[in-house]
Amino acid sequence: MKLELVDAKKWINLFVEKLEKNQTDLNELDTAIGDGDHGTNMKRGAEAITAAFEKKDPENLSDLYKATAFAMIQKVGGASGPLYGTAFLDMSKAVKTDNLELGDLLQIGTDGLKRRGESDTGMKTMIDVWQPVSDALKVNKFDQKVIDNALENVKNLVATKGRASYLEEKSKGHIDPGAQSSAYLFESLIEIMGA
Amino acid sequence: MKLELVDAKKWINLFVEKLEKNQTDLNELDTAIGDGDHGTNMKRGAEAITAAFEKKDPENLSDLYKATAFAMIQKVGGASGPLYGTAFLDMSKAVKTDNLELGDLLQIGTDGLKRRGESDTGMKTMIDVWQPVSDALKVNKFDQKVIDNALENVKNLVATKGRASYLEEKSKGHIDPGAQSSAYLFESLIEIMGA
Amino acid sequence: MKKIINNVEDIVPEMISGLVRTNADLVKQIDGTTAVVRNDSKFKENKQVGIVSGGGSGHEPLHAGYVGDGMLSAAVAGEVFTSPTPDQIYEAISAVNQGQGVLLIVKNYSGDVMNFDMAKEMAEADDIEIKTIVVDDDISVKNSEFTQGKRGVAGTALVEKIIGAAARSGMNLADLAVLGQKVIDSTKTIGIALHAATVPAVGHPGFELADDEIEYGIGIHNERGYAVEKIRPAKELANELIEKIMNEFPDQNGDFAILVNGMGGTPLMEQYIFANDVLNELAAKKVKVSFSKVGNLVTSLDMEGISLTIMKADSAWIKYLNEPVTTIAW
Amino acid sequence: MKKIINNVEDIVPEMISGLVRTNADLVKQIDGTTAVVRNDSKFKENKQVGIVSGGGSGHEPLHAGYVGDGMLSAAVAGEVFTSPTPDQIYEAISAVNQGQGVLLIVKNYSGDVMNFDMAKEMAEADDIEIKTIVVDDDISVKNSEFTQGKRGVAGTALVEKIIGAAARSGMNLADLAVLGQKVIDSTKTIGIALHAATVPAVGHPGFELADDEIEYGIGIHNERGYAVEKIRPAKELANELIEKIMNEFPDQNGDFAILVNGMGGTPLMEQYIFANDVLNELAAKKVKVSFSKVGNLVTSLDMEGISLTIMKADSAWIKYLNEPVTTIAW
Ligand SMILES: Nc1ncnc2c1ncn2[C@@H]1O[C@H](COP(=O)(O)OP(=O)(O)O)[C@@H](O)[C@H]1O
Ligand SMILES: Nc1ncnc2c1ncn2[C@@H]1O[C@H](COP(=O)(O)OP(=O)(O)O)[C@@H](O)[C@H]1O
Ligand SMILES: [Mg+2]
Ligand SMILES: [Mg+2]
Ligand SMILES: [Mg+2]
Ligand SMILES: [Mg+2]
Repeated sequence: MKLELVDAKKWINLFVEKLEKNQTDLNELDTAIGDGDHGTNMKRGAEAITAAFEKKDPENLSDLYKATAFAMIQKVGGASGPLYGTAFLDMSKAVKTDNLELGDLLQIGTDGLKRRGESDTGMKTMIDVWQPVSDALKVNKFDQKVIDNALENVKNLVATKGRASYLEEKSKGHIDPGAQSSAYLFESLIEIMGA
Repeated sequence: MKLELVDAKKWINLFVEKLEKNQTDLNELDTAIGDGDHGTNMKRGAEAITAAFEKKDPENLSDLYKATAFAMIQKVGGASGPLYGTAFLDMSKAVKTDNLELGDLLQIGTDGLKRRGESDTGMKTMIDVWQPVSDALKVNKFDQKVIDNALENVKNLVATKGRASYLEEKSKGHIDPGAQSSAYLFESLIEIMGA
Repeated sequence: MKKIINNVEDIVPEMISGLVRTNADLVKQIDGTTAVVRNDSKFKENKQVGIVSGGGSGHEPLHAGYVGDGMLSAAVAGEVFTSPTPDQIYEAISAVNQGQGVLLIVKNYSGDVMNFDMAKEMAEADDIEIKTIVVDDDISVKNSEFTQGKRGVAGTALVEKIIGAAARSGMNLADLAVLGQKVIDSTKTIGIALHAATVPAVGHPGFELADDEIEYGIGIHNERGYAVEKIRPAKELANELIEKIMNEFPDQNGDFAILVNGMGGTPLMEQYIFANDVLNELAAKKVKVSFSKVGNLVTSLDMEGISLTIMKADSAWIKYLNEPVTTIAW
Repeated sequence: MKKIINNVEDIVPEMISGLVRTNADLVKQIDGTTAVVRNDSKFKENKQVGIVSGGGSGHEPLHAGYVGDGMLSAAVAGEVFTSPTPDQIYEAISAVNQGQGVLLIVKNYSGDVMNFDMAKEMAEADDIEIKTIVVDDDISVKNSEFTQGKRGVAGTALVEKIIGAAARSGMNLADLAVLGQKVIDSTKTIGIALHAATVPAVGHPGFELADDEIEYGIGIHNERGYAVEKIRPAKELANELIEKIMNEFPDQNGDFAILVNGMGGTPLMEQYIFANDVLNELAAKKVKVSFSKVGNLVTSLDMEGISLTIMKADSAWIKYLNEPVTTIAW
């Protein structure tokens, strides 16, 4: 399945809504195994995305993802800013000429995360949500369960990248904040796909 | 009545004991309306007096009061060091040639306090204990009641000297720490006189 | 109480030892005392009036942090919140006297005043000429001839800076005392606390404030202030303190100097935010700020809080405030 | 949570505004950013390699407090505990480049590394030569090729001092990067916390410790450490940290530099007591301390705690560490 401009815009807007609603929860997750700012960071990104869309309504998919990427890169900072920013920037470049199947598009985003973060699955980061979601989409088996399983899996991992890695074994048992914000991204996608 | 060397030594030693026992209580009184160190200060003075007596057992009244004064001046600091120090130094000078009636002796000490502190009765300080005790001794009416009344009176005063004066009206209702340590001094005297 | 200390009785000597050992090029300890005296090469070469200050410990970097070329000649540290004893002060006076007399900078507390007075009498017996200035910048306390008067608080650092620079420039003792009094008369401070300090020997905070309360007008020894109120945004706090302080200056033309001072437990971040609000409000009032300083200059152990000092300064004082010094902490 | 702030979102811009307005002779803000750049007269005259650092706010005086002659050329402040964005870093790089390239001093956090990397790519597109050194002095975290590696903490201040002095002396970019890496490899830090910091947007401390507990091995962003234990006397704490750190140095001859760093809520008094114990223990171990520094250099908001940094230094580095600088806070 491919996402066209109207739905993709709804997708990002839903994501923005969820980020604004869950700032405190994301901060608390990050307080437990990080530095307590992931919710504040993503909220700042969400506001920047809204502002960008208001300033100039994206006219095509590539612009939409690019505006999302730039908002993240320029206003978020921290680890999540360059990560989300790179994922969406790579996705923006990929749809410049032709739209892509969602699974392939998100794989490009996931690869962007891996490149920027010098990281991979199993390190207890947002990648552990992006990769299974991309995989599931590729075989048309994407639903809430995929996200739930991914989060459950992330919870049991020991972090080796990002701030939570300093906790070593003690990072186990906590949901990674970036994984959770990515879960919001893909729950928004389910809502769009269902509709 | 006059105090001779043996009893005077017992007097000061008893005072020292009380100071060591009541450090925390004096600190708490000072925490309420001052800076929380009067107990620690007097404890340091008490230890210095003991050390001085051990180093050289005072051979006459004047030496006894002088050693007490020097211990206070050199080891206490704060307001109480120079105050107690001056009182005992003046008392030491006064008994250099002849011993004095206790009421007259303590009046000399009280006058020393007033001079050093540029203060007088009614300002919610140790003077409000020294002066009534001196007065009572002069007319042979000194007992625990005099001390209790003095403390009760001090409690109701508004401080105009010392740290408690910054509290203005709010200093009312609290016992002045220096008044309490002076009460220990004169309760020690009662114990000696009774014996 | 959690503190990084050993025995409570050893706090001051160990602190002074740590300070002099990590700054041996600048200061040295006077044997057998907790007094600290200049140890830089210029000290013996350039003769000047000696400047000695001191007081209870717990206000670091005051005073030892201000010993050095262009500021204090020596500083005497008493026990925590307790004036040092006369013999220690006397030693410091003797160590810095270069024949041109010594000025004592004393904060207005009965203990400090009395102990410095006794030390002065001792030094005068050695024919050392001594003058004393008593800093009483805290306007949260009412003044009166019949009371202890106002306290000396954060403004002391500014007084020490100006006097230190003037002394280095060669000003004589009598003129320094006159200048010092003028500076003190032009210096006004108020502080607020979010959380009281814990005196180590006491083991608990000097007073309790609710989670949303602050105390206005506190002293630097946990002395309570004039009002407890709900905390408000930094800019409202700044406006409130400015209002109170500027009332004390009938003439608001000309140069002013400001000091935003952290009480020990308040991060620099908050001090700069507060300073920004202070500058906004003073600009709105058309007050000309010609010198400003922000930091933990005169603290109160681990107290969380801040104080604002405003000084009506003439241009010579601004120059003295700006002159470079070689101290640990200015 | 009680803090002297206005809106949580305005903390960083207001803090930077307060800092530059109270230090206008030293630094200025780059328009539209929270980056701070040298504003002293020497800056334009003496051309040198630009030195840029930065990171999340909440560690003041790091980094803006170290901008000035002999230390950083510019510092970029992110949100609280959040790396600044690439465009801000890029602006700072552009502002300080004098044709001899720019060295980036980055603390080892994934956010900082990524954002500085992106800024580097942007600046390289302008043909500015860029090198990066990544400080990772916190030995409380295990290192491995497969993990994030060690964190950059208080040692960063010493790295900035040495690199800043070397850059002022005319060292070129390539040599500065080599020197920086050598210094980093020789710098080891561990910190302890008595009380966690409160991130303003979170509103409560990052973790809770009982009244008699401390946490060993904390980071400067409330990252928890490797052990929670009962508090002990300062000298035992010092010995424990020294033990851990000195294990990292196979060769214990020659010069060492130390930094006793307060985390923001710990009074100088305790820092000096701890420093005294550190010097005692190092003397007992016959370690030669040729440079020492004590103070709130790299903080963590209002965290109560302390860190110890030990650097095996050669004599040139000691000279660099001792050279005078004109900054707000060194
Ligand atoms: N190297 C990395 N690779 C992939 N994801 C990472 C990496 N480092 C951090 N992350 C993700 O970023 C999230 C943290 O984001 P955030 O809290 O906003 O930034 P910071 O860690 O700088 O405070 C983590 O929960 C994790 O999912
Ligand atoms: N000017 C003064 N005249 C008389 N007594 C004073 C004066 N100032 C202080 N005191 C006495 O000293 C006591 C405080 O002593 P202490 O706590 O040891 O010193 P400090 O006030 O310097 O902390 C007060 O309770 C009061 O009795
Ligand atoms: Mg975070
Ligand atoms: Mg007291
Ligand atoms: Mg006291
Ligand atoms: Mg962060």
